[in-house]
Parts: sequence; C-alpha cells; structure tokens
Amino acid sequence: ADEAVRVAAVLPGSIRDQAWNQSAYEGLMKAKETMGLDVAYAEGVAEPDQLSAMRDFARRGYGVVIGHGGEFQDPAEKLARQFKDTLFVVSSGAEAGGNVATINFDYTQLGYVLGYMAAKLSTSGTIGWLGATEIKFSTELVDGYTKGAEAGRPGTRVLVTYMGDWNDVAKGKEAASAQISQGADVIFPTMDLASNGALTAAREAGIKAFGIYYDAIVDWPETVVQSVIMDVNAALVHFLEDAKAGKAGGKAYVYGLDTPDAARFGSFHADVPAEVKAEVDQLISDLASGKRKI
Amino acid sequence: MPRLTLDGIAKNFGGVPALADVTLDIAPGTVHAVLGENGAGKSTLMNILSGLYRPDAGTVRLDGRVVPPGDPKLALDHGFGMIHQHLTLVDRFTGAENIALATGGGVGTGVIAAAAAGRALARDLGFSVDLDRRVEEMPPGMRQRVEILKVLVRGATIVVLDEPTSVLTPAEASSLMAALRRLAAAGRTVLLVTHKLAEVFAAADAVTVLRRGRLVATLPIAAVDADGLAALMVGPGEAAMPAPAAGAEVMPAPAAGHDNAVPVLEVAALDVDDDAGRPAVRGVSFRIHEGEVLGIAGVDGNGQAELAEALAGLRRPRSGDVLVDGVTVEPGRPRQRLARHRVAYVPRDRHHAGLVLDMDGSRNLILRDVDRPPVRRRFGIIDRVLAAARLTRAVADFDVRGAVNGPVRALSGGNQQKLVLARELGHQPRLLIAEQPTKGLDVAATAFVQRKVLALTATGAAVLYISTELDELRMVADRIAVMSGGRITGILSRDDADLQSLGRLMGGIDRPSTDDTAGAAA
Amino acid sequence: MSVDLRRLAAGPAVPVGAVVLALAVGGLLIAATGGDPIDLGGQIVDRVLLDYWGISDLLARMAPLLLAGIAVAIPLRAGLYNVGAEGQIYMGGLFATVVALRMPDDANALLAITAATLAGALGGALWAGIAGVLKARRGIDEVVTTLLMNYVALNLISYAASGPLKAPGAPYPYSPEVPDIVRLPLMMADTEAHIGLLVGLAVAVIARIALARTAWGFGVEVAGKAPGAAHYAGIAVGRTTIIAFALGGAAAGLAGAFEVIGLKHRLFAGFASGYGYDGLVVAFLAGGDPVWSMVAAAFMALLRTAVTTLKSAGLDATAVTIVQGLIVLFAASGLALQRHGAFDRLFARTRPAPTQPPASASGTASASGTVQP
Amino acid sequence: MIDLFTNPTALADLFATMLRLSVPLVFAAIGGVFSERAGMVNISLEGSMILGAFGASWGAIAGGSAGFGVVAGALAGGLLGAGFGIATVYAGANQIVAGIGANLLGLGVAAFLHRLTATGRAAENRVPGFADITIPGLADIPIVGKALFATDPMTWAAILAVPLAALVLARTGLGLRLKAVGENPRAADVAGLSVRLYRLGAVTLCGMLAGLGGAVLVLSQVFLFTEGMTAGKGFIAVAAVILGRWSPLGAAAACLLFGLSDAIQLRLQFANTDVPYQLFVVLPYLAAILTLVGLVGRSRAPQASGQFYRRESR
Ligand SMILES: Nc1ncnc2c1ncn2[C@@H]1O[C@H](COP(=O)(O)OP(=O)(O)OP(=O)(O)O)[C@@H](O)[C@H]1O
Ligand SMILES: Nc1ncnc2c1ncn2[C@@H]1O[C@H](COP(=O)(O)OP(=O)(O)OP(=O)(O)O)[C@@H](O)[C@H]1O
Ligand SMILES: [Mg+2]
Ligand SMILES: [Mg+2]
Repeated sequence: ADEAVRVAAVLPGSIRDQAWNQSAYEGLMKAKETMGLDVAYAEGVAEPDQLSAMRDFARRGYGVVIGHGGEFQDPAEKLARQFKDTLFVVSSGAEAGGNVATINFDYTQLGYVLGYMAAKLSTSGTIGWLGATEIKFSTELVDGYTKGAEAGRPGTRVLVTYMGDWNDVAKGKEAASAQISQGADVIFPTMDLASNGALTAAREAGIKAFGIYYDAIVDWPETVVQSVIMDVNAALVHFLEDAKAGKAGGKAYVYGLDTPDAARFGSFHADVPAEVKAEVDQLISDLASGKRKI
Repeated sequence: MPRLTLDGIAKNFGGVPALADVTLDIAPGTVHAVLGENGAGKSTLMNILSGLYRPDAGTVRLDGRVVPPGDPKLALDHGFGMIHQHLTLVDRFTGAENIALATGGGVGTGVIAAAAAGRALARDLGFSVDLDRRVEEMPPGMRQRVEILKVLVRGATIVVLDEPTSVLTPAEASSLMAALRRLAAAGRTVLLVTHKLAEVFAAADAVTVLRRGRLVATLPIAAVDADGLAALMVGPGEAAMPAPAAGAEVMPAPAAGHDNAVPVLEVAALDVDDDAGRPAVRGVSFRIHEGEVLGIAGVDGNGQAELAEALAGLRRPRSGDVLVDGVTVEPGRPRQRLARHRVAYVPRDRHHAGLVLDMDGSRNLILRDVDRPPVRRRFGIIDRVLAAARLTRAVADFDVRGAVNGPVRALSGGNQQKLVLARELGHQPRLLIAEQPTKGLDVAATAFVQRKVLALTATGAAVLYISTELDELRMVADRIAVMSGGRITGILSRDDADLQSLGRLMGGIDRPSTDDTAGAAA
Repeated sequence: MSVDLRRLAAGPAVPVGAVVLALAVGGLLIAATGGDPIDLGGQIVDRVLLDYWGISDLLARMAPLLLAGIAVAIPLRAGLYNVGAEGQIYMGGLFATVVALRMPDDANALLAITAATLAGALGGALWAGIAGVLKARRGIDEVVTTLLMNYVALNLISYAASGPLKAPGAPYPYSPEVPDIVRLPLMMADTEAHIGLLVGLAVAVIARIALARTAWGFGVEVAGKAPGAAHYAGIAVGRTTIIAFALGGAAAGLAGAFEVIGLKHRLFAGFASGYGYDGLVVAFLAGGDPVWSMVAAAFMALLRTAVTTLKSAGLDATAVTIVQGLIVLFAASGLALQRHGAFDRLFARTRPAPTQPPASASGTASASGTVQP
Repeated sequence: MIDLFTNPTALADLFATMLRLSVPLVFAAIGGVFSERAGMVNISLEGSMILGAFGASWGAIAGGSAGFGVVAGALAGGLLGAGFGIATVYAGANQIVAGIGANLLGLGVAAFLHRLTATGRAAENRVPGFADITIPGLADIPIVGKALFATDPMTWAAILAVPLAALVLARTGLGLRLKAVGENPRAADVAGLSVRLYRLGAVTLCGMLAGLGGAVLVLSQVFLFTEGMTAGKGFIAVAAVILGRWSPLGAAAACLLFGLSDAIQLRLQFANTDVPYQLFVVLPYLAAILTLVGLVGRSRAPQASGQFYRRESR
C-alpha cells in the first residue's frame, strides 16, 4: 500500500503513568519519528467511552486503531465488523482473527525469570509481588513469578498483594512495606504509578526490587536489581512493519524472549553476584531458544 | 431633634410592595409602639432598621446621620438591637452560648461572661431562664426570654422588639414592659411591635399605625384609645371585626357541671415523657364534654406541650388512656387521630410542625388529608382544584394577606398562623387541641379565631385551649385547668378563675380540685 | 424594541452563558497550549452534534446519566443525598447479568429482557435500600453509607467477574456474553443507542408525576422539607426514606442493567464508571426534577462525548479535564444566580426604577424622594 | 497471622503503617470538619489534596526545601477551596455540583502544571522532603515509639492539629461563631457576623488543610508527585468527617480506622491467598459502615448544612 499507515491508540490511563500507558505513548511517538507514521492518541479514556473513541479514529481513516488493554477486546470485535478495512489491535488482548490483532508479551515467561532471580537473591526465602487488579497481565506475571521462584529455590515464599488501585503511590508504598515487614527482601511491583511508592519503600528499607517496562535502574540505582523491559515501541515496529507491508492481519502477536528487541531484560545491579547473573542469563537464553519450557 | 428618622422607606418583595414611603420621627428616650394588621409591614420595617433588609428607597437616620442600609453589623455598631418575631437562636447552642454569640469578642468563647450577664439581667426582669439548657430543649417562652436577653445584654441603645410577648406569661410580659420603660427613662429608644393594645397603653409614649405597607398615623399615646387604634389599623370602609369581647356572646357558656353532657375527650392517669425521657406529664386525668372549651393555663414548659402532643397522637404516652368519643386513641398513630377520631391540632410552633415553609398555601392546606379522598383521587393523584379552592376559602375566611401562591415562608408571621388555623378548623373536628392559637395574630384575627372556636363548640365539638394568656382563656374557656410540674393542680370554672387563684395554682399549690373525673367517681 | 434582558435572564441564557464563559476560558487554555479552539469547537459540532454516530453516542450516554440523575433526584426530594448511584448501577448490572446468563436461547425475548431489567432494578433497589434502612432505623448518615458502599459494589463486581461469573477461559475478568435474546433493541442501527433511553425518559416522566402530582410524592416532599410537619401530618418519615432510596436505587439499577444488556453485553469491573457521580451533577443541576434531568442529562452526555472528541483530537487530557471542571462549576453558578434572581436584580437596577403603586399619591409626601441606586 | 498481633515488631510496624496511611486523611478530614461545621458540604477535598500535593512538589523543588513545599501545598489547596467558596457562597452554586466541578478542576490543573514543569521520569522529579527525626528515648517505647517519635514533622503537625482544631471549635469565640454560621446563618447574621466571609474562610481553610494532606504524601511519604496520586483519599476524608460526627477528634479516629483496616488488610492478604483479594480491599469500607451501625445514637449534621444563605429570604 502506498498510503502512509495512520495509527491511532486509545489509552485507558495517563501518558505520564511511567508504566503501561506511557510506554505505549512513547512507543507511538518513536514510531512516528522513526517510521514517519501519522499517529494519534486519546489518553485517559474511561471504560464507557472507549468504544466510541476507537470508532472515532476508525471513522477518521486511521488504518490501525490500537486499544491499549484487554478491556478493548469487546469494542474492537464490535467495531471490526463495521470497519472491515481497519485493523484493530488489542494490547493484552485475548483473541485475534479477521481484522482484530492482539499484541501480547509473554508475561508468564518474563515473570518466571524474575521469580527465579528473586529466589536466588533472597536471603530470607521470602519474596514479594504487587499488583493492582486481577487481569491477565497480572495473573500471568504472578503465575510465572511464583513458578520461577520455586525453580530458583524450592520453598521460596511468595507474598502476593493486590492493591485494587494502579496509581495510589502512598498505598503502594505501604503495601510494599507490609511485605517487607513480613520478611520479603526482593519485591516486584507491577502497578502503574503506584509502583513508585513500592520502590520508595524498597529503597528506604534497603531491599531489592525489580523494575518493569523500562530499565528502571536509571531511576532507582540503589534499589532496582533488574528490570523486565516491555518495549512497546519495538513491538509496534514489528507489527507496523507487517502492517506497512500489508502483511499484518488478525494475528496474535506474542513477544517473548525470542524477540529480544521487544521483550528483554535490563541491566543487572552491580551488587548482583556473578553466579546469579550467569544463572539468570543462562535461563534467559534457554527460554529464548526454547530449550527450557515452563 | 429626633433620635431616629425614617425617611421615605419603601420595600418590595418580588414586585409586591410591602412598605411604601414610610416617613417617621422617633424621639429619644421614648417607647414607640408600631401597630398594624398582620402583613401590614411591621416586621419588614423593623428588619430594615436592623439592617437585615435593604430598603428599595428611603433612608434611616440616627441623630441626623444616615445609617448605611442593609448591613446588620453596621446597624449593631450604631446601637440597634432587634428581637425578632421568629427567633434567631441557634437551637443546638445553650442559652448562654447564644448570648455569647451576640456579645462576641474576646479570646475564649465568652460563654461564662455571657451567662453571668444574662442571669443578672434575667433577675432584673423577673425572667426564669436556664441558660445552660440547649435552646432546642427549651419551651417556647424560655426561648423568647433568651432572645430578649441576648439583645438587652448587648446594651443596645435602640431596642427593636417584634412581638416579644406572644408566648410570655402575663407577669413576664408586664415585667418586660416595665423594663422597657426603664430603658426609655435611661435615654434609650425603644420600638415595640405588638398586637396587644394593653401593652401599648402600658408602655408606649407614642404609637405608629401601619396599614398595608403605608404609614397611616403617628400619635402620642394620650391622643388615642383602643377603638381608635383598631379603626386606624383596619381603615375606613373596611368592615371592622367584632370587638374581642363580643366573642363570648356567640355561644353562651354552658352551665357549670356537665351531668348530662357527653364527654368527647377522656384522659385518664396519663403519663408522658419529654424528649429526654424525663416525666413531663404526671398522672393527668380530665374530661372535656361536647360543646365545652377547657383552657389550660400555666407557665409553659410545665407539661402542656407534651400533653398536647400526646393527645394529638404525636407522642407516645408512657401510660394512661386517652379516649375520644369513647374510643381509645392508639398512641403513636397520627393518621388515626386525623382520619378516625377527627382531632385537630394547632401546634405551638408553626415553623417546626405546623407548616411546610417551602410549600405554597394550597399545599399546606392539604397537609393533613392528602392521602384520603377527596383530596386523593384515582391513582393517588392530588386534586389540585380542590386544594386551590381550599386556599381561596381560607384566604377569604381568615383574611390571609400576602403571596399565598408562593412558599408560605414569605408570608408574615400572623398570616402563616392564619393558614394553620384555616387548615385545622376547616375539617369540622370533634376535638380541637390548640396551643397558643392566636400567637402573632392581630386584634381582629384574634377575635375571629376565638369566635371560630366557639362556633366549633356549637357543633358539639370539644376544645382544649392552651395559652399563657389568662385574659384570653377567661374569654373562651368554660373551665380553666392549671398545669404545674406536669400535674393538673386544679380546674376552675371560668367565674372562679381570678388571677389570684390561678397564680396560686401555677405555683403548684394544690387546692381541692374540681376535676370532674373525681366528681364522676364520687 | 430592545431585547428584554430580564426575560432572557430567566430563560436558558444564563446557563448557556455560563457554559460559553467556561468554554472561553477553556479555549484560551487550549490556545495557550498550542491548540486551535475554534477548530476544535467546529469538530465538536461536526462530529458530535451533526453526526449520526455522534448523536448515537450522545443518546447512548444519556440513558445511564438520566437514570442515575433520577436515582439521585428521588431521594433528594425526601431531603436525602444519594451519593451511591455509582454502586447501585453496578449492582443493577450484576443482578441483570446473573438473570440474563440464565436465559435459555429459546426464551421469549420480551420476557427475557423484562426479567433481566427487573432484576437490575431490584439489585439497585436492594443496594440503595440498605442505606435507606440504616438512615431510617438507625439515623446513620446516608452520604457516608452510600459513598462507602460504592467501593464495596465496585469490588463485588470485580470479584464476580473474576470469580463465579467469569467466562470460561477468559483472559480478562469478565462474564460470558449475555444471550442474544436479552439484548436490548437499538434506536439507531449499528450504534450503541439502545432503547434504554426511551425507558429512562418514561421513568423520568413517571417519576415527575409521582413526585409532583400524587399523595405519595407529596409525602416524600414534606418528609424532605419539613420532617416536623411530616410527623405531625402522620407521614411515616422512616418508611418514606426507605422507599425513596429503594426507588432511586431501582432507577440506578435499571441503568446498570441497560449498560449490560444494551451495550456491553457482559459484566466486568468498571463497566459504567463515573455515571453514578455524574448523576449527582445531573440531579442537582436539574433542581431535583426528573423532567429537567432530561435536559441536564443531555448536557452531561454532550460534555462526556465532547471530552472524548477533544482527547482524540490530540488535546492534552489534563487541559480537557480543566475545561470540564470549569464548565460544571460555571454552569452550577450561573444556574444558581439565575434561580436566586440575581440577574433580575442586576437588570432591574439598570432600568428605570419600578413605578410606584398608584396609591402612592395619597400618602404623606416623602421629604426627599431619593431612590437608592 | 496471629503473629501479626502478638509479635511486638509486627505490631509496631502495623501501627506505623496505620499512622502513615492516616496522616494525609487527618489533615483533609479536619479541614472537612471546619467546612462542614460552617454549613458547607465540601466534597472538593480530593481536588484540594491533589493540588496541595502538586504545590508541595513544585514548592519544595523550586524553593529547595520541604518548608517551601508545605507553604505552596497549603496555598494551592486553599486556592481551590476559595474558588469553591466563591461559587457556592457568593454565586449560590449547589455545593455538591460545585464540589464535583472543583475536583475535576483540581485534578486537571495539578496534572496540567505538572506536565508543564516536570518530566515523565520519577527520578528526575524527586522532591526534597522531610527526613525522619528521632527523639532518643521516646522512640524506644515499644510498639508506638518508633512510629510516633522517629518520624517526620508532618506527622507531629497532624497529631497536634487534631486537639487544636477541637479546641478552636469548642473553646473559642471563633469556633462558636463558625458553628453558629453552620447551624443557623440567620442567627449569625443578626449577630453581626458575615455569614459569607465565615463560610468562605472555612472552605479556604479546609482547602489549605486538605492541601497539607496532599503535601504529606509528597513531602513525607513518596517524595514525588504523580498524576492522580491522591486516588480518592479526599472522598475517604469526607466519609471520615461524617463518620467522626463532624468533630475533629471523631474524624481523626475515623481516619485511624481507615488507616488501620487498610494496614491490616495489606497484611492479611498474604496469609489468605485463597480468599479473593477484593474482600481485603473493601475491608476499610466495611469496617467504617459496621462502625456506624455499631455506634449508638443518631448523628446530626449541622442544621444549615448544604444550604445557601440569602439575607432577605425568610
Ligand atoms: N423575605 C420576604 N420575602 C417575600 N415577601 C416578604 C418577605 N418579608 C415580608 N414579606 C411580605 O411583606 C409583607 C409584610 O410582611 P411583614 O412580615 O412585614 O408583616 P407584619 O406586619 O410583620 O405582619 P405580622 O403581624 O403578621 O407579623 C407580607 O405580605 C409578606 O408576605
Ligand atoms: N432545572 C431547572 N432549570 C431551570 N428552570 C427550572 C428548573 N426546574 C424548574 N425550573 C423552572 O421552574 C418552573 C417551575 O418548575 P416546576 O417543576 O415546579 O413546574 P410546575 O409546572 O410547577 O410543575 P408541578 O406543578 O408539577 O410541580 C418551571 O416552569 C421552570 O421554568
Ligand atoms: Mg411581623
Ligand atoms: Mg411545582
């Protein structure tokens, strides 16, 4: 197709949430720069308004309309029937087909690695995981994390907290503090802005933590020992290149360790013992090559 | 030079004039009475003086200097102090706190100082008040006394009183009048709004009469008599209502003793508690027969209110029986009282219980029977035509003035009371319980109500008439019971009810009772 | 003849003026951040008001807003603040879903829809009824109970959708889709504008008649305006409180049911977020009148739709939120100034002083005759 | 789990968490008490809190110390309170609607200004906040010592604010007059008080206190501002005002109840993984409702609560 691909995204939260939404926004902006795409977005769109926001973009001729979250699955399917020439994309979506594509990261796999590493790093034998609500993203992450911990050191106790809120920073801090007071010495917060609170708690208590979405060690040099990077930009680039070539369709795109530009790990903290580093690196490459299955 | 000059004062409410071109001089050191029918504009004028209302035109001058309008704070600073017709007390504050609010200033609350000053002044005035009690727990008379103390403690130099005595006992009222004279003698200026001509003659140096928002006359007290004032108030060409005394002639009082008469209300050994659960009515028994008016006298707060509420089905008695036409009135079921027993009730506080201030006149008139035919029609729809017709009749019968088609909040106090009376008297009740029914009514309306009450008895109805005014009771009641400390300390026939014997009974000194239940038992 | 300003002030001019003022401030803000307010305004007109889809969006949103407004308005008539329409909507959705999911595929559509709808109303009524009972029997402030129960309802739905009602194999906590037969018919083909709005309009009219014209409504009003007088007139204030709350909750429950069977076709957390709180705005802007709530709901639906449009036009969401807040504040203030007659007075002062009543000639001549400005 | 309530370290920890979760609420709720007692139903606490949080972050960064943050936070919150007051007290806007509008405005303005003044990376916007100050000796008291005596000045300010507010309301002329305005504005008016000024003052003070509540989050707890970081705490503070029966002590107790139940639920979750987490999340709300049900006696809002006062209406 000759026409420039026009891409629009509907984001459920703020483009400044330092997490889920911001990563999509930044990915989009990068795609605009690097691929010269015509992009648009609407942020902070509440549940009741999501369908019409997506439709608005579809009607205005955006060829690719992204709904950034599993909750967009239904609206995308409905709209896909009306706008046959538009490709609807659901991040964290459930079902692809027709002109609905889904983009997923292999949350289980990514969580597994961090659980494994946490168990190796923990001296207390207790580690923590914090999430906001029980959606696919969370359940898969925590599932992998728990399995990884068991693989890293059998018998590791995993404390799981659902806060019920993505952005309550103060509560995030207290939720993490509660885990720390129960003995957790490595935690993995997976909320949005609220993760900042959990990382603050970790920093104050001098324990270790994992970052998510970007290499968070730059912001938390004392605390973050590793980050799982879900590079929405790279994911989008993958996908959009297909789209540009007219190859993209209602496929389920899953990015895992085998697509390291999209899903990878960040920098190890200097304090991480070399043997742990080596084991984790080994695990990552085994998972990437498919040598090891979860 | 006059102390106070009103010059061309005019005030409209929603385009309807309440006052027009009122011009008046008031000399220092005098008590100046302001008279007029209900709705004549008296309260409006006083509210302008106190800065609460801003006049549409005209000025108020104090010693020749203009007092900026529409600012209560400035008015206070100029020495104005006003006792409002509808009290301006904080219900949940104690009396002392209310006084402290008015006196203000200082670091602490000033409640202790306020209480001391209030008590001292109350002693001077012969007022009995408990300043530590919360206003919401006070009987109406005590509230009124607090309102008066609040202003006088502040040391106002121009004291404005809007119907201050409507719920006071005669003794308190006359003591207040004497105090007003003393204030005048001390050089202060007093404006007194009242419907009681006796007070005017007792206390005033001069009198101003308002009629429908206009000033009709200002005269020295020596130049007028009661009939003259009444005529001025009503105006030429208007049929004057019969003089108060004529009321008694409408229905000659039944002979004392009711051997053959049928009792309408029988009360036996009634005990009622007040809101705080303290006994308020103790072992009260009496009967009222067909065509009879039983008056209840006494300083208020002696159980009258609780008695009335219990009889009206609004308050559950602790024990005892109430029978209307021989049928037991089930406690706590006001609907029964209205529909079955046909008991009408004029509550003492029209603002709290009598009216829905935010509803218009016609809706207030259907308050009692809105859920019954004929007001309630098919599918529960209200018959608005009927309601409107009721209003038209009430306005005509009771001479209600003001914007009756809007929220009754805007009506003058007297006109509000007329609406309550119109509703309660309009249903041919078997029993009427009336607490201070003529509170705030002008002379003519008072007479009219008293005539209505007596006309009611002609239909065989019984009336329980509660009032702090002995004169009024002696005019309407066949027998007068005195309540003191929750008991009926005695029941006198009208002819025996002189001030002395009533006073003794009010003091709680028991006397051989003429209680007819006792008689019946014999 | 000049325009009669007072007549205009008494009409819609003031609220409209307030909104225009808020938009002007918002426009400046947008211009300051590099947007083109005129163009955006044009887009709103084109894409919301003059557009099949825009109008359908408006109507789809108006339904829950109107019902939520009524949910607030009915208890308000009894002097009670229902801050819990949000939670009541959720409970309505939950009950409707439970019933809808049990409908056999060959059920009669009308019956099935009615059953799900009534279940929704019941859910809302029960949830609101709790606050009503606590208020009536224990004197517990209804603001706090209804507010807190919103959070409980929200989490209850979240639990239901991720637990007992979760669709088998669902990746996201949501219920299975409700069968086709319980889905509400649409007013406009291919859109979200379902017939729930018609039901809402009917409910508004009925509520208005019941409140303004019947003995029951009279009792509610007296209970709200003068509890003392209500007691005196034999109106059971407690029972009235409970019923008013339950009816309000039923209206909210309807909204929740319609969101499920008319729009989303399944239950999930936050499926109607914000409508309950917007219902407060609707009801209070309408002065508690269900019929005026229609206008207020249309206004709020327009606002919501415009907000989405502005966001998708690339406008910074924070600026949009500011404009939204200003509009709500200004509209409430403008309406209040109008109701309290402030504009009447303002204009009255600029006009010639009202003529004295004719009788004035006979009075004592006023010395000065000066008229206060 | 029994461990949680018997182990002194765990208890001390629970107590500290409770306190930290409560302190922001306490400031806002005391503000709410002042506002409500003056007859103003003020649900714009959330908006004032978030503006306060932003103001604190901006002020502390610009001024280079937490003290500037406190001042800027209070001013920012107070500004919104004053705006709400002008709309409701002078124009007569409905207090609920204006409160909702003010919340939107506060959330919008805080986020808008934050985007103008800060980058999207937490670490680059870290705020110089308060450090904990330890009082030797007292800090060693079991259970409560660490939380109360090894903490930051804002916690002490909150603890002091409660009796101070109670004292002002109960024992000063100012308190008496403020309450009069909320109970019977007509009575206050004829006593020469400016009902409008008192009400405007009350909601402005309320906004400032709520702003402080927001400032606590930034200056004492997480040391950064993020959009929407108050996450509904303003509404919980409103609930606390009513739950605490419009008194500072009661409201503070209600805040502690919210804090405590949240602190407990965050700990109960790990031990009971088979229980749906939503049950834990709603624990504070359920606790509040049950407390209300358990309390005896009716609570009464100030009589003129929510009512617009106009002098010439009767
Ligand atoms: N705030 C107000 N709003 C509307 N109308 C009012 C208001 N205040 C007074 N009025 C009207 O002005 C007129 C005069 O009322 P005002 O209260 O001055 O009478 P009054 O002489 O004191 O009567 P009363 O003896 O019954 O107390 C009445 O018709 C009343 O309805
Ligand atoms: N939300 C509102 N916004 C603007 N004006 C309103 C609003 N609500 C009511 N009004 C005005 O007040 C008038 C009276 O309203 P109301 O609802 O009492 O009508 P009504 O015709 O008296 O009906 P009913 O007699 O059944 O109560 C309306 O005609 C309208 O002009
Ligand atoms: Mg009067
Ligand atoms: Mg009407």
